[in-house]
Amino acid sequence: MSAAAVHSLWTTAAEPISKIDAPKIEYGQLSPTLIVVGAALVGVLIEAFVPRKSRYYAQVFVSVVALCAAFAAVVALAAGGYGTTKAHVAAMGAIAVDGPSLFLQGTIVLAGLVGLFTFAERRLDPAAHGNRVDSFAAQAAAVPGSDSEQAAVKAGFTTTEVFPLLLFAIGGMLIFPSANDLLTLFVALEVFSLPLYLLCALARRKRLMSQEAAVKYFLLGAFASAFTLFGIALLYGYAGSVSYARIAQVVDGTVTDVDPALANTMGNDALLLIGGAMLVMGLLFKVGAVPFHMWTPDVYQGAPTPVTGFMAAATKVAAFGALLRLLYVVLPGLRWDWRPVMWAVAIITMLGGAIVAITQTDIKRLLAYSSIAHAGFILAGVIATSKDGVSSVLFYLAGYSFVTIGAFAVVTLVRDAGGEATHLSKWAGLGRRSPLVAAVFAIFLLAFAGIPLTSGFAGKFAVFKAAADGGAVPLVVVGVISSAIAAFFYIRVIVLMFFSEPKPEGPTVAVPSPLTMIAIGMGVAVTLVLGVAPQYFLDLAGQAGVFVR
Amino acid sequence: MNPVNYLYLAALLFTIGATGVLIRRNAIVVFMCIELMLNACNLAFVAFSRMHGNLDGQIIAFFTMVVAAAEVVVGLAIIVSLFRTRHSASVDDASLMKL
Amino acid sequence: MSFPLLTATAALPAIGAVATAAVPAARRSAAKWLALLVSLATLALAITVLVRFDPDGTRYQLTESHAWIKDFGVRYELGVDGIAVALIALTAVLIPFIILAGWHDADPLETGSRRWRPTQGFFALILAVEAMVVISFEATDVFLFYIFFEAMLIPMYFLIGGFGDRAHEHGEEAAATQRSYAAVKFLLYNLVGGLIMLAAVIGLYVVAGNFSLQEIAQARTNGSLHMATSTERWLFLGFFFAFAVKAPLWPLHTWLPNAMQESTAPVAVLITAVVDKVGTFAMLRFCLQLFPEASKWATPVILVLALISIVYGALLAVGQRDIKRLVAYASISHFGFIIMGIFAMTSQGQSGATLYMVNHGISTAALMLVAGFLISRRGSRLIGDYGGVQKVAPVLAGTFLIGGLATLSLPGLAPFVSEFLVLVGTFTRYPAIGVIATFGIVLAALYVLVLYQRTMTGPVKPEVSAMPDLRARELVVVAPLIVLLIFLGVYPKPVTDIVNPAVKQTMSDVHKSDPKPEVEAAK
Amino acid sequence: MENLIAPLIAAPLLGAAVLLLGGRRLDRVGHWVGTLLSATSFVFGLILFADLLGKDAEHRTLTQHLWTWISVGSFQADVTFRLDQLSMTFVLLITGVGSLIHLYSVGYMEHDERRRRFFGYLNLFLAAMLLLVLADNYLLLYVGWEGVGLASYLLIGFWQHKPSAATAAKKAFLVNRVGDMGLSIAIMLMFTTFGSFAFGPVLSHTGDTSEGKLTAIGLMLLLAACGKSAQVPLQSWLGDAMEGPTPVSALIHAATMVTAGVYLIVRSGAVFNAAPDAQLAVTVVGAVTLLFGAIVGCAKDDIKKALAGSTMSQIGYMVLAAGLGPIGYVFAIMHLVTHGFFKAGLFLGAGSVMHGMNDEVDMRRYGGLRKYMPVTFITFGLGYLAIIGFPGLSGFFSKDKIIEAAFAKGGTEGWILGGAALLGAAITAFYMTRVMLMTFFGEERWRNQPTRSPQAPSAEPAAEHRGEHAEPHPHESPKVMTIPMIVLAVGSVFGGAFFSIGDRFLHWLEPVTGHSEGDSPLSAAAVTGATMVCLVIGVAIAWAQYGRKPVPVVAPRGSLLTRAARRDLLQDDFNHVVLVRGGEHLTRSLVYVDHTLVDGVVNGTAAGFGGLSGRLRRLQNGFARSYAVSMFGGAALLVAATLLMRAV
Repeated sequence: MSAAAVHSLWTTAAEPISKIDAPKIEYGQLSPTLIVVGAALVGVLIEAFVPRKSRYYAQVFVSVVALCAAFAAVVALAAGGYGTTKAHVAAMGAIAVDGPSLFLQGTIVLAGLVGLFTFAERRLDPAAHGNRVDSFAAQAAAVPGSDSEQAAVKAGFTTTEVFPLLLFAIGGMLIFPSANDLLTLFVALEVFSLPLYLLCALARRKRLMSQEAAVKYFLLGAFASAFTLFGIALLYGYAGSVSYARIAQVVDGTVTDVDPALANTMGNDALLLIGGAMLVMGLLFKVGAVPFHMWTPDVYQGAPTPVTGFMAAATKVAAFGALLRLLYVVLPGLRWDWRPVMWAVAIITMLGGAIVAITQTDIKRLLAYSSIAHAGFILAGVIATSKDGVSSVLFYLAGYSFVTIGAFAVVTLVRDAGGEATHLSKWAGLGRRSPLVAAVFAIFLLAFAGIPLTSGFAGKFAVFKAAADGGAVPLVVVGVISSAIAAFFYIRVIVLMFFSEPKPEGPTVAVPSPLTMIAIGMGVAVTLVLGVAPQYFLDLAGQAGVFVR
Repeated sequence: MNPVNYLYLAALLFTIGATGVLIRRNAIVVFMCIELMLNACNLAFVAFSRMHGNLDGQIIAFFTMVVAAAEVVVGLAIIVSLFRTRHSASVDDASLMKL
Repeated sequence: MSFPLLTATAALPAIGAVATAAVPAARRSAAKWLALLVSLATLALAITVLVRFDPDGTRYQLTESHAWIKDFGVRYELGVDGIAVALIALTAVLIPFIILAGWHDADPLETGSRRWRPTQGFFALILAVEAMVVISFEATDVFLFYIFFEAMLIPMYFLIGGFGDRAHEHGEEAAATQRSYAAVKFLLYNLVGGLIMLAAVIGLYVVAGNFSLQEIAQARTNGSLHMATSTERWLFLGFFFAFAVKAPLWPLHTWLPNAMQESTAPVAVLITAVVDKVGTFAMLRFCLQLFPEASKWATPVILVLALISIVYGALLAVGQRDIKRLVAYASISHFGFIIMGIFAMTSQGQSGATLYMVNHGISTAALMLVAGFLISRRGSRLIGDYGGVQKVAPVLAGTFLIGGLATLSLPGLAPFVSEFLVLVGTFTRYPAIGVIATFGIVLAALYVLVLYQRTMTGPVKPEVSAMPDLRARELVVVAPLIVLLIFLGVYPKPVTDIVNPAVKQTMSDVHKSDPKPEVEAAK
Repeated sequence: MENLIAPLIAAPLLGAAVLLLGGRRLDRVGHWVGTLLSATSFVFGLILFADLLGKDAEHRTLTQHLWTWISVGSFQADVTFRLDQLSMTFVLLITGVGSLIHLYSVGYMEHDERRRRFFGYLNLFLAAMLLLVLADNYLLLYVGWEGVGLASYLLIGFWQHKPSAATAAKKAFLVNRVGDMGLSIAIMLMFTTFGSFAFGPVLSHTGDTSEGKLTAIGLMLLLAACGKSAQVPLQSWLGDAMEGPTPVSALIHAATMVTAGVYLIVRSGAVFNAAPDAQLAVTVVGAVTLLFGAIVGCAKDDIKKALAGSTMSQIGYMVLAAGLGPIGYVFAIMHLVTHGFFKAGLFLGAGSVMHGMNDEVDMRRYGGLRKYMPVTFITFGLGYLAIIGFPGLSGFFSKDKIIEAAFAKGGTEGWILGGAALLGAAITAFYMTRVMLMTFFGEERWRNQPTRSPQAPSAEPAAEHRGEHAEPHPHESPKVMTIPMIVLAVGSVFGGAFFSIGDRFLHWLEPVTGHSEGDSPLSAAAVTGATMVCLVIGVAIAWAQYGRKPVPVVAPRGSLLTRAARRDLLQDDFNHVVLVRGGEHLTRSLVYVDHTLVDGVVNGTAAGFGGLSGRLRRLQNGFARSYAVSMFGGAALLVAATLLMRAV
């Protein structure tokens, strides 16, 4: 390393501090995130100061208000043209305020709101010692089955911390897709991951499974984020900066002021490629793409169902948002390197998810695998690398998230003595006992299967169309085949519900409070609206299809 | 000394950490290995920032430490509760859910 | 913008379906009557369509067009040509009879929850199917067609899997499992077909940029839209596969016997007489219009497959021990004729094929519904369990025989006209195939007469000795069908007049004209 | 006047509709309604006949266009009727004989509770048969063609509770369908060749096309004729068809329907004239069948089956004649008419005998019946004389002419065909004499013989009245049955003479069929002489066998030929082994294939995915570390692949 370089380094360090000017933050444009995170902090304070009895109401109130406000803010920004004309990079290059981020933030906030309703549901579990309880542990710290737990239950404790945790997670998710430099990306990743790890561990029933899910999710998540971080490091090494724009320029070759000495000491394309790959891998883990999917079924099964629903929906949205931005803004120059690889990933994800799902016997695991298959479909759209690709993915995500939350909300309703009856055999003849619930669930399944007149079909069509336009015809064919395979197991469930005789000691269907009803109703509504009259939302996604650079 | 060597070291540490995650049973140890990987990243960041002659990397390193700390909090909470439930911190014991 | 007649024709049964489903559990008969009335009203609308349609007018009439999904290039475009009108009429005519025939098929035996309303569901689903079938006959937008072509599967699926024959040789439990097997098989076959078609639909969009049948066809003719030969062929195959599954064409047929065997007779009729027609109709409308060259390219293979279907289906029908399976295989044979007629690419062939769709609908309905009445009396589908029925129930036997004679296309009954047209149409261009296909008429006679002999003639079996003859309701179902069969057999002009111009159009789409006779002897 | 053609068909059709839809309330009058309507149709026929006679020979063709039936592109089928001398002849035969047999049936079916429906079917048959002969194009003819097939199916199987009857009916329809296949293919050929299948265009343009085409058409028409007229190789159904009530056998399977094939060939004369090979085929079929039927007729003990064999053979004569071309057409038709008289008479006689013998059909259990049923004896006897061609009776004229014509064909063909015809005459004489002797002469073998009717006991409810196992009390049949027999007897006596004196029939038919005198190597006299000789020989042998010696009640084993003949010369056995068995095996194996192969592939695929799923599933073994391994591996692959992409 040359002396000059050393000298310059020292002098830079010796610059007087006064040169650093105060950062300029556009609070208005970051308001959605700020509102949510602020509310989360309020929630923490509530936990600290509000008496136990009224915490639940306070928390729910704050969260609902916050999320509504956040959504309003998103709408306002979009209306203000920040999604299209005024799209730009805010917070000194840390956050991009543009179409995709606003669309995704809107989706996430809404999904979060619906998820919140399922969190707040307290009618399903039979009242313990006269106080109504939700699906979260009375006292997470208490050992399952121990006296302390008994006491906690008797005292009617509930883990109201879930609400701030949820808000934190949402906050992180709001930043994730709009992060405009790798550091923000990483921090956001952790900010929404850590609360989720905790939430997974908080189930009221089947706590062992819940804790196991949390451990697996946490260890694997941390493992993956380590890769992400190393990837970031390498990219930083390659470009000398972590800002998307900067890296993109270096990749394009528009900027070449990387230290030439450095350039020839190591093949920095290797840095770029390896770093990119590891970074992408971290995101693929979050979206649950094969072969980084293996946490999904276990975690989905073990986590409290409301958490599963929220996680399945919102995490996918956020992660795909980030992936899109990464691939479209940072690495478009590498298109020809990553496209084939992503092809492969998409293909094995679609097929793997669909095939393994065939033999599942637990409804939550089934949905988990189905979500993997869907990740594959969405990847097909991501690969299109066209404006259509972006908007189709956005549309798909919007539709998919609500169907997912709705589906898991239905799962919370079907219960027997041991809590939720998630084993498929128990769903036999559900259609006879309570046709309405069965019908609703059937609608969700059909949407998953992509039957016309449901959001699933519109989304699938949009994605495949974009892919085919992008010349990925084989991908479309595989997608079609795997949706055929997938159809098989969705239909299996429907058969089970409607055509098989109800078991005498089968589960009962709990009558939920309006909260869950809203969640489910929302799911049905979105399914049908996006299925029958998707044009408005397609337009929305279409306008939102451009990233700011 | 050529800072590139630090990178090699970082890569090495990272690999060691990853390997540890793959082969060790005790959740705590696994977790430590992950921390090791994070530290490897930090080393890389610092090394790169020195090469590029800008401070981004070093700042990122601080961020990473904070994040890692937060991770420790959450992680230990989870692992400890698991341990108290099962009286074992082996990740292999936690395999109720499979197939 | 006049009154949207076509939309109304499709919407009415749809609304009716919702209304029927909403009828409270206690008011079963109300639901039945409601469904019947709706279907009759729909029939009225269909007749108005028939009247308002001018055979010599423009190709597509009563058209409606509204923007729908701009981003997919999808418009809500309806319009009917002669072929569609004929088939809509067929559908609208058959549904009331199907409803009437299934009057008691869905009366619940066991009491599920208070909210379990099989009867309402049954009739609602039938109406839903009608709505979707009608609109897919009307759609002139490929995407619109595709949507209902697929969506149709869902109600059909519940009809097959949810409602079966009352008595069953192996008890209700086994029946349920077999039913759901049949239903799933039906759904998966058609879904796979549909999904492969989806790929082709997307491909079509990539190539053409929109889905309007007329625009694409126009662009193809005036050359502004060029398709690479291979592309066209792949797309054609994608479409054709789906239609061939639906039709069904050998070797994609095995779902049909299961489905028809397990479902109640009215539903079986719904499948083979109404829903499957969408497949053959779509071949005529979409395959030929969108991919004329590819269609001609594929013709030889398709003709051979159709030929196999004809002979193979008939032979298997001979070998069946189950009445409904027999009818199912007979239908497969008949669909072979239809497809053969379509791809013979002669006006006789295609008019014959269209006519065949109508006639086969009616004749199968007659045969299958009477068979259903028979089965409901004895509680068995096995041919061997019957014998000497004509002695105790002469009217039933008589109507059954007429249905059978129609199925073997006896001259004087409607199916003869269409079958002969198809044969002639094929013969004029492919003599060998025409001749082999003619063997089908012998085999048809074989399976029909064997069926009749085993069930109706011979000494009276004790089990059937107390069998009542057709009841009033059942007569009301059968008699009109038989009248139709005879009328269209003696005077098919009303249908042919509507169909011929449309067929002429299709022929010009594929740039084909009838071969000239060797000697111009016609006066 | 042509407007009377439609009513001609409509009357019996109306009858069929009324009787079949009318329901039980018509049970008491139904049979009279049916008879009346068929008679009406006969009257219409006579009126039209008179009208034709009024015109001069060249303008004796009436056509009536009702409506356009099918019209697609150049495919044009009209519902148009054509009444010329040929069809007129058939109309009179059909309606005349038909009405008589209706009348006869009134008595014969008296005790059957389904008599109304029987008459409905009879009327349906008349309508279809009339349509067949009056159609102006082949497609419309085809309608009648299958219509009579249907009627015959219904009537053969009229006693459906008898499995044998049901089977016979099915067999008849199926064999006919094979023939119909030929007809439909012929029609298609005509359409592709002439662009039409109406008699006019087709028959007037035979000159404009290749002989090959015409030969093909001709052969297909022949196939059709074989089916309908029970000619070898499609003759097997006729014997079993005797399961039907006797009047049916008389009307459909003797007088009218089975002769439709002859009508078809004669009607299509123009085609055959231009296709010698096809003609040859026709003559061969005719010759073979006339011998085949005759031989079968010799061996049968069932009186109806014996007569059936004879029918087959007589039609063989007609077909032979028709195959000879213009030389033979007229005589074919003439023989057809006379045969219509005497064969119908014979069958009615047989029916009358059965009526008096508790439905016993086995001639070995008859004998000496002449004094118990004189009218039957006399009418039957006259019919007998007519058929064997006793000089002066109708059979003599018509058959003699055919034999002449056969020789007139000239060349070796001529000799062979003529010889066959002569031989046939001899055999005819033999088996008819045999029938006559066994039935009406000899000792009364039915004495103390409880009847065991081969048909199911309750076959004809008439039997039930007379109590089953008692010894039969032969008695004459009621007037309503005997009168038709008498009338037909008269016809069979004088018909031939009436037609031949002054070649009336020839001149009547010539304008349609054309006629040419062949140059026979033998003089007419010689042929007649030869025929007489054969006749005498035949009668003599029969007398020697059945007249002098008593007839054993139990049939002797008989020679190989006899045994073969009893089994229709093993033709049925052949069918059974080759077609029925083979077919069964084919279908059964196909069912298997469909289940295991076609369906199996699909189910197999599904199962395959299931298995794959099951296997992949095991990877999800619940151990977090193995998940980590897959992630690590995945990451490695991802990196490697990305680098690889750049490398290549």
